[in-house]
Amino acid sequence: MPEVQRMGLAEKEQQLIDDLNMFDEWMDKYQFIIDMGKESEGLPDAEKTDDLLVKGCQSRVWLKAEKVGDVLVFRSDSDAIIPKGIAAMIARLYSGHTPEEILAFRPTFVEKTGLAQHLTPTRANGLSAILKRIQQYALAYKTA
Amino acid sequence: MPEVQRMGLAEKEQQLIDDLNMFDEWMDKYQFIIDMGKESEGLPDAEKTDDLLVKGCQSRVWLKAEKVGDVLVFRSDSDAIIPKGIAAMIARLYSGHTPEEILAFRPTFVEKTGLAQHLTPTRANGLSAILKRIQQYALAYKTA
Amino acid sequence: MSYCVDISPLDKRVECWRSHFPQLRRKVHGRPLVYLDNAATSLKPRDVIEAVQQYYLRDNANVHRANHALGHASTTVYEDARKAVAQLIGAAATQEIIFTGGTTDSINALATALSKSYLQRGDVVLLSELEHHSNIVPWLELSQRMGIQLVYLPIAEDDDRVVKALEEHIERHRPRLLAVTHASNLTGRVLPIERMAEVARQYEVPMMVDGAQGVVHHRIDVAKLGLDFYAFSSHKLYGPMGIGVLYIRKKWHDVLPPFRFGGGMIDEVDYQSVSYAQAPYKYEAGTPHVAGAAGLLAAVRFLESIHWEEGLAYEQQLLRVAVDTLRKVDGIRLLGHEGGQYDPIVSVYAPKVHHYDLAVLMDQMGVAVRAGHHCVQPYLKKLGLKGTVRISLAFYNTEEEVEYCADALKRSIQILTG
Amino acid sequence: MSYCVDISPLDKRVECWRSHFPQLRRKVHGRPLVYLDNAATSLKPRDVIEAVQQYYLRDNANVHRANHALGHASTTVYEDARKAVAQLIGAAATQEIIFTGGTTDSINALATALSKSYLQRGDVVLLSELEHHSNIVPWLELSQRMGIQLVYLPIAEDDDRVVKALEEHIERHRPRLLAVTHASNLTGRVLPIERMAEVARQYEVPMMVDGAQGVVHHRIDVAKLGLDFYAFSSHKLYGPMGIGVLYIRKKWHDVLPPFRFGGGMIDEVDYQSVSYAQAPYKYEAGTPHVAGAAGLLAAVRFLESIHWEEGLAYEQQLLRVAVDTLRKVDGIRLLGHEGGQYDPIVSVYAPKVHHYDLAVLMDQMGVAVRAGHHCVQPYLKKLGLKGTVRISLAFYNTEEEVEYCADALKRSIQILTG
Ligand SMILES: Cc1ncc(COP(=O)(O)O)c(C=O)c1O
Ligand SMILES: Cc1ncc(COP(=O)(O)O)c(C=O)c1O
Repeated sequence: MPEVQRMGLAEKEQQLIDDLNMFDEWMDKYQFIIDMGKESEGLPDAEKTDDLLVKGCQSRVWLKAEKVGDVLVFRSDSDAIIPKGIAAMIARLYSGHTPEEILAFRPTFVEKTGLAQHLTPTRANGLSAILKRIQQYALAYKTA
Repeated sequence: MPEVQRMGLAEKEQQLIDDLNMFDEWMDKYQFIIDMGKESEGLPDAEKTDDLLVKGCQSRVWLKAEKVGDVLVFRSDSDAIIPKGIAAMIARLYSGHTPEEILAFRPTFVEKTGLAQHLTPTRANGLSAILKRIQQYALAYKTA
Repeated sequence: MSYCVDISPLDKRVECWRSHFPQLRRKVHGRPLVYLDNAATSLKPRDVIEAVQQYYLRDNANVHRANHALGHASTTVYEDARKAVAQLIGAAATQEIIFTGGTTDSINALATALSKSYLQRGDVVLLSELEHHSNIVPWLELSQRMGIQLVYLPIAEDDDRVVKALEEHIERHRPRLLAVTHASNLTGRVLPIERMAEVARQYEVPMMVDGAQGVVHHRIDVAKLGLDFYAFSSHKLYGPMGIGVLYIRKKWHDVLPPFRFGGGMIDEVDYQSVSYAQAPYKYEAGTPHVAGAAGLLAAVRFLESIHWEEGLAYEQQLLRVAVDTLRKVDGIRLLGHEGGQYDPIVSVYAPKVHHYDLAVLMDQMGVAVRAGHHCVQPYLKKLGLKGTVRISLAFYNTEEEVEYCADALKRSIQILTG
Repeated sequence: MSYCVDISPLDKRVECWRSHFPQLRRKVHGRPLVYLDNAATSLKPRDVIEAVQQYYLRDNANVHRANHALGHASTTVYEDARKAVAQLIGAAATQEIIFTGGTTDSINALATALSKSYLQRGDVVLLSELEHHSNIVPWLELSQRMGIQLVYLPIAEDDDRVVKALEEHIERHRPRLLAVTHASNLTGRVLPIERMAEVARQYEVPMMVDGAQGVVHHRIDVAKLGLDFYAFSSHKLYGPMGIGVLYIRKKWHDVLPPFRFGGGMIDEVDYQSVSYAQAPYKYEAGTPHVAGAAGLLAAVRFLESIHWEEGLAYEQQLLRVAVDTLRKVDGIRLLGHEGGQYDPIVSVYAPKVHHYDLAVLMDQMGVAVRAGHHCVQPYLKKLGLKGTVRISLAFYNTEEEVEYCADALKRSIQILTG
């Protein structure tokens, strides 16, 4: 599979940053995220099990990882649309990369896109909880 | 006995106020109080029982009341000298008066002499605790 | 001291009230702050902020047995605060006011002390069905640990039915304690606590009231009502954080043991024995939050200075506007506000939209509301809901803010469903 | 940010440190304040006062599940404070830091939680003989209520003997918990807690340290020491009142149940069941004192900014001056300060004069000291004393102040005995 994967994580992240920073208006940025949420296939109800829930989000967010060949593929869902969009963006970013690549990668898009500021996290930051979960999956699949 | 009692409570209080306000210097005022304490006979150890302790003083203050004819006579002691002097002053003020007189009397010397401010009371103001105890004695002897 | 009292018409007076709350001049996300999360915590008037600041600048000291001028000043402000609170809620005696860390702390302290002195295995504690977690979980812990039973009183929109249900529940369950909220932080519903207290007295059931919301919107008189316990937080009553009150009626002072142990609450300590001081001190171990008390004192004085009653009446007027305006927003429903008495709190939900998404977008428009379960999960589950968006008002809010909020809600729903 | 660090000589640096504490410019009874009651509560640096003020002016909001900008800001400052405290005391993980109301609250919470999960009838808790009431009475209550036994470790001037006694006591009594103060608030004596922790670890006895005084005068590293619990108050550490810390080592998080119940600490609540959140939240019910956390964060930053180590070294230098000067005052005696390690606290007594009289007269001279039993009655009784006058120093005190204090003491004795 690695040959299919054309862009590195850093490159893909830059694209994500460019996409989000294109918008001058918060409204447009949110519209973009909401659209991402609406376009996301989500997970079938049967797959939305409690063990996939990301702790620390105010809405329920599920994140699932599967290994396809050498790389991980992430799928996600949420009962709220904005988290669903964000989770989808993050799932897309990390999908198609090996656990090693993921573990070696230090994401900066949260700060660079102002997402941290705009997504008013609670005490347990939902966004960072998702990112942490990604790392945990990568670790588990690497050692597995 | 009432004929012996020459001055009313208000008059005696005014004298006390004049005595204390004579001093410009806090040192002299305290010296006066300390001297009062030293001159006070106090109570014999056998009489310093726990039921006479005034609650709410930082040092131990005992206050005893006896009825002699129609009037009350107060005696007091303390293991610290400043409270001893103050208690003696108050005991002298109220001694020789009937329970009714005492109950009818609203003392003002605490404010007028600045004693309240200078005697840095704790949460349970020692001075007001002594005054309250005087009232309790008067009430008890009146109804007795 | 009096603030704003001679000003009319009303909107000018509201303007004046607002001028006392510095946070109202804040912008968020580049827009003027519209703060409608008052039930979570109120904004603080300048007098309160300054009282705290002045305390630290000038009088800061410990209170217990301080024989110096700062200690004296601290003790004075601390005990003045106690007096002011006693007066505010109509306590018969100053020593009935116990300072705690907040409502949650007050209720926990009470539950613990009652569990050691009064409640026994099998005893029933009667709560209402719309209690905040802080008035459920402390009792749940007792039920798990020592087998007391929890029974929940249903709360109808009609006060008569509530009172009738209370009588029935008391007859049926013979509770050893009635512990109910003064007003719901989720729906704003005000319980008929005067009438409930009457029933409780008649059946000789001790009564605790969670006043976290109630004390903010009512002139209460605990002595007249004959309440045994009343709990509230300073931070929702325009005072500082980290301090609250537990009113303990005097007749309980000999029954109820201390709930925290340490400095300041003892009469005498030996290595193997201890005797306790009198109330209120026996209930206040450790260094108290004197700066908090100084701020709470300032809050009470501030409320008196603006003729608080007028603020309370205005809140009710604002509530009617809010309910009317929100009812007109397509796609949402309101919890309650059909009949009974309500404090200025309105919870709404949009069946097709997640409350979290709504709050996030409204925040972008400068509107601070709260979304979630509001620590009232059991009742929400009963209604079949996961959460609501809660709009909670204070006397410094305006009709314009309420309308702006309704617009923001409308727009958010459009964005999310469009 | 760095304050005062490039300034020399030392007295100029102290001058600079002093300039950060507004209360030092205060007069009492017409005289400049000489504040030597630091062990009761410290003065607060301007940064702390302003952090609290700024919090209320700007970010004031509730933290739990706030989906708006103010709630975000509040949450951030609250969690930043947790991080800063974790770093300050060397906690291995941020969630080991639990915010409480203060030391007394921390120890009570711990005692309660241990009594429900770990301690059983007959178990021995080993304390030291010079504990503050706040580390005696919570355990005494357990001893009365559930029959745990309290044994007290004698504290010799010589550290070797303390460690030896600890070993003997552990061998003889097999305690289930060692709960000792880091330093005595009466005498200033610092216990050899590093070595004691080593012994405790060797015998597998969990160890709680009351750091109310210790944390103010030492760089502590709880992880390295292997402590299980560490308690302290913000208000003695130059931070605001009404907030404190209980460090709970991670391995206890699954053992130790919550100690307060209500909002913010649950995972899910039904009418008859509840599950709890993870630490630290499961230990923090109710609205926390966010303004206090903001101030505590500022206090920690302030201490870093002045290179706190230099302040700590200077305190020791000042202590030597104080001990030397006070030894020369006729008619008084010092408690301890003969051999072992001491924090800058000196208790004195005058056999012929009541400590209360001394403190009252010294106050008139502008000197704030504390007189009384200092919440250490059992140890004082052992010494045959009713009370002492306690002089407790901070890095913003000067040699001149210490000398003025000794003079005031001398004069007061003369007035009282003359
Ligand atoms: C050694 C010691 N432990 C506990 C305490 C209690 O601290 P707080 O009153 O802040 O709860 C103090 C302070 O008085 C102390 O000095
Ligand atoms: C009805 C009710 N009870 C209790 C509480 C708990 O108050 P606190 O968080 O100040 O302890 C609240 C506030 O959240 C409330 O609204």
